[in-house]
Amino acid sequence: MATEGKPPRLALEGITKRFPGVLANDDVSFSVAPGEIHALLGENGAGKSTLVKIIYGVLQADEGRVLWDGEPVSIANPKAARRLGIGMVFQHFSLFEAMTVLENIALGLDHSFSWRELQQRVGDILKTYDLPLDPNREVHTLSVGERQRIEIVRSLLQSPKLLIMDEPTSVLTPQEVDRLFETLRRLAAEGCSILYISHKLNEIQALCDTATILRGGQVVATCDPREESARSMAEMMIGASLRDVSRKPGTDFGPERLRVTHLSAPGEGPFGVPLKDINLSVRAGEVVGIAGVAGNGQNELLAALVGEIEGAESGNIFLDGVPSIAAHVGDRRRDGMCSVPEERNGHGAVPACSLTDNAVLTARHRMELASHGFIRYGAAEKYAEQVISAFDVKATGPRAPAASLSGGNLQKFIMGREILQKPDVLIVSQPTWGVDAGAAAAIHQALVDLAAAGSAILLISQDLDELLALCDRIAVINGGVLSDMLDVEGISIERVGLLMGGMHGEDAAGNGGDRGEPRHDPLEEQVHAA
Amino acid sequence: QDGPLNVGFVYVGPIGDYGWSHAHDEARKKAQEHFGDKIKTNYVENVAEGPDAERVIRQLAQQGNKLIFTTSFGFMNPTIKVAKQFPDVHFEHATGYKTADNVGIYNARFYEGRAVIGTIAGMMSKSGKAGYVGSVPIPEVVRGINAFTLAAQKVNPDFTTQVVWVNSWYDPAKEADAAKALIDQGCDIISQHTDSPAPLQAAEQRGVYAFGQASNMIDFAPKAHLTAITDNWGPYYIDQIQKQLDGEWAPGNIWWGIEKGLVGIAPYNDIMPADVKEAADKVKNGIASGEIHPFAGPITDQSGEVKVPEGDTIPDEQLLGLDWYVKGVQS
Amino acid sequence: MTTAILISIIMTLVGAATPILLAALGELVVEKSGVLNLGLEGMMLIGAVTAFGVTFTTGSASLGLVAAMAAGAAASMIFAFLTLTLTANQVATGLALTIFGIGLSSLIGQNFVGRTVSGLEHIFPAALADDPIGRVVFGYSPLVYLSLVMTAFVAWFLTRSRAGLILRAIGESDEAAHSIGYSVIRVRYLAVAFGGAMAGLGGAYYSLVMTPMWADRLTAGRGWIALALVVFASWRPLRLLGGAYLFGAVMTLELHAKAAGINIVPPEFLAMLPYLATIVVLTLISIAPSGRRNAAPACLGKPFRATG
Amino acid sequence: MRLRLEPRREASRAMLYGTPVLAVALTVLAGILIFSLMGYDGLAAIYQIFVAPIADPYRWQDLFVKAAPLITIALGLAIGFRANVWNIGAEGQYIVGALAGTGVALATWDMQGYWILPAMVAAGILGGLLWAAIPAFLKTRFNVNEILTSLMLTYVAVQLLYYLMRGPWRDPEGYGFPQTRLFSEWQTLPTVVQGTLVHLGVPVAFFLAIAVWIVLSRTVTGFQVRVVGLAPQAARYGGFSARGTVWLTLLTSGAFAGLAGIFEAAGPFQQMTPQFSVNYGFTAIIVAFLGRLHPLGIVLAGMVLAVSYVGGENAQTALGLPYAATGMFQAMMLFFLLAVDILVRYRLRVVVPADLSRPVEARHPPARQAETGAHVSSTPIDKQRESLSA
Ligand SMILES: Nc1ncnc2c1ncn2[C@@H]1O[C@H](COP(=O)(O)OP(=O)(O)OP(=O)(O)O)[C@@H](O)[C@H]1O
Ligand SMILES: Nc1ncnc2c1ncn2[C@@H]1O[C@H](COP(=O)(O)OP(=O)(O)OP(=O)(O)O)[C@@H](O)[C@H]1O
Ligand SMILES: [Mg+2]
Ligand SMILES: [Mg+2]
Repeated sequence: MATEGKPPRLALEGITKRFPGVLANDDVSFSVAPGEIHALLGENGAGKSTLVKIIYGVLQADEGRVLWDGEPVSIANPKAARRLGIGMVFQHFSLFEAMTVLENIALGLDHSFSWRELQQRVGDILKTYDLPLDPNREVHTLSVGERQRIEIVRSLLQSPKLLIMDEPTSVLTPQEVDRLFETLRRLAAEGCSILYISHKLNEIQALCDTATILRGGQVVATCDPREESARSMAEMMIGASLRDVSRKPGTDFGPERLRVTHLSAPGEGPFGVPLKDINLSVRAGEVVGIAGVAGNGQNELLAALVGEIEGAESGNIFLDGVPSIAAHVGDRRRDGMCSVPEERNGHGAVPACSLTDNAVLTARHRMELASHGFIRYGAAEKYAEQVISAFDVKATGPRAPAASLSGGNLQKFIMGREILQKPDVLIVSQPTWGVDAGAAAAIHQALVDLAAAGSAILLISQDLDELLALCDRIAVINGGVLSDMLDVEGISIERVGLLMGGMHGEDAAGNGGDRGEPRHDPLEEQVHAA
Repeated sequence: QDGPLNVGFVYVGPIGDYGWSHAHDEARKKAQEHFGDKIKTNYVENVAEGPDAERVIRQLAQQGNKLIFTTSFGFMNPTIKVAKQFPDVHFEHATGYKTADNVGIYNARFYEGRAVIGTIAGMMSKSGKAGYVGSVPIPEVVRGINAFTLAAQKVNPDFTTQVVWVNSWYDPAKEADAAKALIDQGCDIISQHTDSPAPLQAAEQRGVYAFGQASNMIDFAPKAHLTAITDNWGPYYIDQIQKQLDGEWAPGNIWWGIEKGLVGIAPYNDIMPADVKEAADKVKNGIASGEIHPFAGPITDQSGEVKVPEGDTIPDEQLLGLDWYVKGVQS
Repeated sequence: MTTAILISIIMTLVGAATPILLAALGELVVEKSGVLNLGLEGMMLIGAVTAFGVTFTTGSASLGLVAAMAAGAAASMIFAFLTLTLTANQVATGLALTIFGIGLSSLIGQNFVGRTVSGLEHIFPAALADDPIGRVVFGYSPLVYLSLVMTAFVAWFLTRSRAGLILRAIGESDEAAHSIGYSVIRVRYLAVAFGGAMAGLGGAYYSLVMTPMWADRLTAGRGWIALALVVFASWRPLRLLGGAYLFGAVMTLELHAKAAGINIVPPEFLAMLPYLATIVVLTLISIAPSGRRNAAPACLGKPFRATG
Repeated sequence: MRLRLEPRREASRAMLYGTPVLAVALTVLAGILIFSLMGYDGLAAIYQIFVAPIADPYRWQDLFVKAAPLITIALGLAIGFRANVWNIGAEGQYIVGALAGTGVALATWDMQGYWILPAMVAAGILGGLLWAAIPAFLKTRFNVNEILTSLMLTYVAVQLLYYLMRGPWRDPEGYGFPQTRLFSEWQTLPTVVQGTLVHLGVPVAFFLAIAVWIVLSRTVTGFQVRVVGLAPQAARYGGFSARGTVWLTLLTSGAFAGLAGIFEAAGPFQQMTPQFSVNYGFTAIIVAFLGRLHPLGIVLAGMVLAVSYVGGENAQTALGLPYAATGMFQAMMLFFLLAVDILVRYRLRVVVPADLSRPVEARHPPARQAETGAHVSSTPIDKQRESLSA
């Protein structure tokens, strides 16, 4: 796309960024031409957000440099970025709930202005780009799509030369997505470059001129998305760590251990996705996978199944045939349901506490680490030690604080803590996120062994490779709705990818097609609001 | 005798309150000055009434203070308790009623001073209505209100006193607001039984007369301040310390007033007409000589019932527990 | 009740309300930025003693006022450094600041006990305040007019100015404000300094206007009422003005009633009223579904540390 | 070049124990300096404040009696603070607890029996608990900020105390002074060490410290409090309810404050007076922080504060140091502690700001080249495709 002779609008050279224990960006270089719509692709944690935050001045790179119109620049803060003409729409919006749309827009601007003038200009932009938004509403009353429009208007007011969008569509309805794309195309036509982050490959194909693919913080490929298939790009994202998991495809499953019927639950937090009428069942010895792009209701599903929603869920959950929707977290655990959430720090484990304490956190019911209200620290420490040795956790011992473990080792500890409790049902979410290949293999093996021993496993993951290697059946979650189950044997990856991208109807004849856009059914929304 | 006599003082407030504790500390300084290096005075300020007081008193006793003045009613029980443990230490408790072999009590007949300023108020007030900023309705304060009113009624039989309780000994802002409220309601002279100069200042701002409390407060209200009842503990402290030095200390129960100089009247403001000064002096001297008793009958209470017939006076025992108001007091 | 008495009552309650209003205005701005400074009483005392001391030494009450603001702001910087830079607990630090202020003011004030100053000059010619109506309009201390101007200013600042918008945004979501490039810590420092200066001014009202003198603990706990007032007003400047006069009325009407010979409810129950009303208001704004605008700033009292 | 604070991965144990010592040391140094500047003998002042009360065995009883209510209240508060529940209204709970117990005492003043004192204590606990139940209810039901409600309720409690003392509960034989009768012998707390003032509340405070220590460190409840405070989401995952924790901690701290209140009334005071409120509830907040929210730390901190009170009185009589100076001194001690506290969670670093627009090669030429090379070769796209389809 680069216009011949002209320097690229933005060029990155060797950008590296480290967080304690994580190399988030590793020597990243690429460039974006004026008027180009450039996609940034990668799995969760690949470093996309970190990279664009560096471009926008929110974070500072440890190494590398940024060139703007061919000139090296130092972007000390977002203000400096905006001065250059860089606008950004965040993945997690930086909006102020108790303030009006107009106030929120004003906050994103660097110059003083008169309210009247601002109102005028916002009105113009809303009209020009055909964006429906009431400037005087307070943000907490707005839908997610409307909130995003605030961010877009904020950026457009600065007449940006580069607009960064971090997963702008992950929370939008298809209609909203269409509208957004129109806006973006118009902007690009006006010469504005766009750096576009998304997991939805079909969108990227529809919108972008170029795609840079990140994995583990590194650039692994640059391609023209229109010449690639969704599948080929997914392969590039997922990467090539071959896993030798010894799994014999089983057919002799035991009785149904987990059955979920008509489960609905509210979304958690402002960006949560409500669950709508989830039905599934897992038999003893079976591994069932839930695929889907992060942020489509996975967290809510895990919370609702485990009981963390504290009574806000409806429908029913049967554990070995016993209804347990009303049971508390602890009771469900005692009855044999264990779980591993996707976030390790602060959810799956208490970073400031020792591993022994973290063993007590969830294993006290089944492993009898507490009796008569007292914690049996001896037993707890022994259990923690057992987990450490069985799962080869690299730690100084059971008294090491969870925070001192590397991500992969903490994940192994958490997995081990749950698995050694011999749960009847294990629900795990993103078990190998940010975990190196060796640790991932160990975790996978443990899951397989657990299933072989007769447990039922529900595996929520974004990693298709992982799902395909481990699962007997797979369903895709999208927008809080679960697709029908697909047998892994003879599954079409393309189809799963499309389902993940939200394209239920097109080629998935008869299978989930009627669930194409369930969240726009007003009747259904009313039912769940009630 | 080796070294100076150690004398201890316990104050309920900070010496910077410019009221009760301040007056006691001024007296302590006078005594120190008087005796020079024959004595050494030690004080602890801001002592909360209750267990803290007991600790501080005991500490002073233990540190070798042979005579200890505890200067607030709330120190009574702690003083008695500590006195039991230190039989050879002498204690003087102000304003209480419990004594022991080594505990004397002392108090001042402030109501005598109230009678003097009541006389002035009765003559200086045009409306015949005085405002009285009261702290807490304990007998000490009730006596003052009654004496003030009775004296004023001697010169103006229709004289009334309007009391506003601020329920605090020391809250300048509230005292000032109370004084303002009284002035707003038509009182043209203000008396107070609280510790700060705030009511005086309010009177000065609003252009009415007022009286100082505990010490001469003329600096705070040069125009409003007619005179003040001053607490002169100095003579008593010097007296008792002298007795202690001479080995003659014995537990007493004194209730001194104008005659002994414990209660003083600050210099009159020049704006007071001569006849008022004269009348005030007459009452002052009459009280000092015993000719005049502020609580001489006939006295009727608020309901109009005659409490003290002509020719009688209220005896001291009853004065100590006085809990009713004379006619003309509105509270 | 005659007009004259009514006017006097109004003037007394305005007088009682003004120092609380001044201090609460400052605290309002501080809390709007997401910081809870419980050291109000301490800063007011430091302001009061400084105002008196400087006025007494230099003879200039205006200088005293400026010094009081500077001293209040300086005291607040101890709080700011501990809580903002070192992310110490705001509750504990605020309480410590109050203890500190009581001690420091008493120490400084030792030399000023029993002294007096002439206080603050009125700004309007006395002739204007001659008749009752004139008095109720022109008869106040300059600080009363200043408190009104400051109320208007704070109201304008918070709702109309860009800086106020940023300040509110930081109190609502420090993370979001940081991510779009505002310096959370710097803005909070400024807010806390402003709060300190206003608390100093409120304190100065006691030592220069209400009772032109210094005595220990001159403010007698009014700082806590000011704190309650901010909550009572649900963090809105104009309500703060109304609330201050309401609290002023509660504090002085009892005295007026008694001065008029009317005994209403026990005074202790009246004294509880501001605090009880504050709890009720706080509960109501938490219940009200549309109460977002009235609610406490979302980040109130939470420490913030920039990442990255 | 400037100083920068960097978060530590785990709290530093050395600093955890080291910082209180450092804070006290800094306070002592600053105290010597300030008192000397004020024209007093700085060293002697510090000696009087910090050493004299400990050096004199006769003073120990005072230290214990003064520290007991502070420790008792602070223990309760610390439980809440650990769970991020900010009860700062302990003063009110302390007063209402004492009032409830006094109510029992006044109702039974002409009775005899061993049951009276326990009944008073039970009423005291219940009073404090109920006063704390108000913010707990408002917090769990309507999500009302407990900092503000508990603070406001303190001033309501103070006025309630005044009302009862001046009105209904005034001693009918007390010359109109606003205070209750003295409690009878059946209503006063026994002393536990003959010939001293050390009353039952002192061993109870120490016993409670040990009990709280055990509960916090050994029981599931203590674990719950800790986890809810450190990581609320993990707590929920572990099966602990946030609401239940708010109730638990507020009621516990209220009960402790109420207990301290009735002990103080039935012990050192032996009656109820309007001067009962001496800010123990607020000072206890400081004690809790000085003690690092750890029961044993709180015992120590309570003793340190008691020492500073008693020592402050020493300094007044011995050196004429004004009372105000002691208050300032205590505040300073807390300031220093809060300031050095950061070293537990952060380390101090000297940093040289990097210039980002400068080409990186200039800084790390050899390392960069090597790394870049390695990455290129390790991520050939074709290889990944193969593996995926395999
Ligand atoms: N800030 C820190 N404070 C203390 N220890 C640290 C810190 N950073 C890293 N470590 C230690 O260094 C080791 C490596 O940590 P790191 O998170 O980099 O591992 P990793 O290579 O990413 O491993 P994994 O692939 O399992 O995530 C850990 O064992 C950890 O204890
Ligand atoms: N402030 C931070 N402190 C420590 N680690 C961080 C921080 N921010 C991000 N990381 C880590 O850096 C890595 C890259 O994160 P980043 O948010 O850039 O990923 P991403 O590609 O945007 O992922 P997603 O698709 O989930 O948005 C992750 O391992 C993440 O945990
Ligand atoms: Mg991201
Ligand atoms: Mg890692």
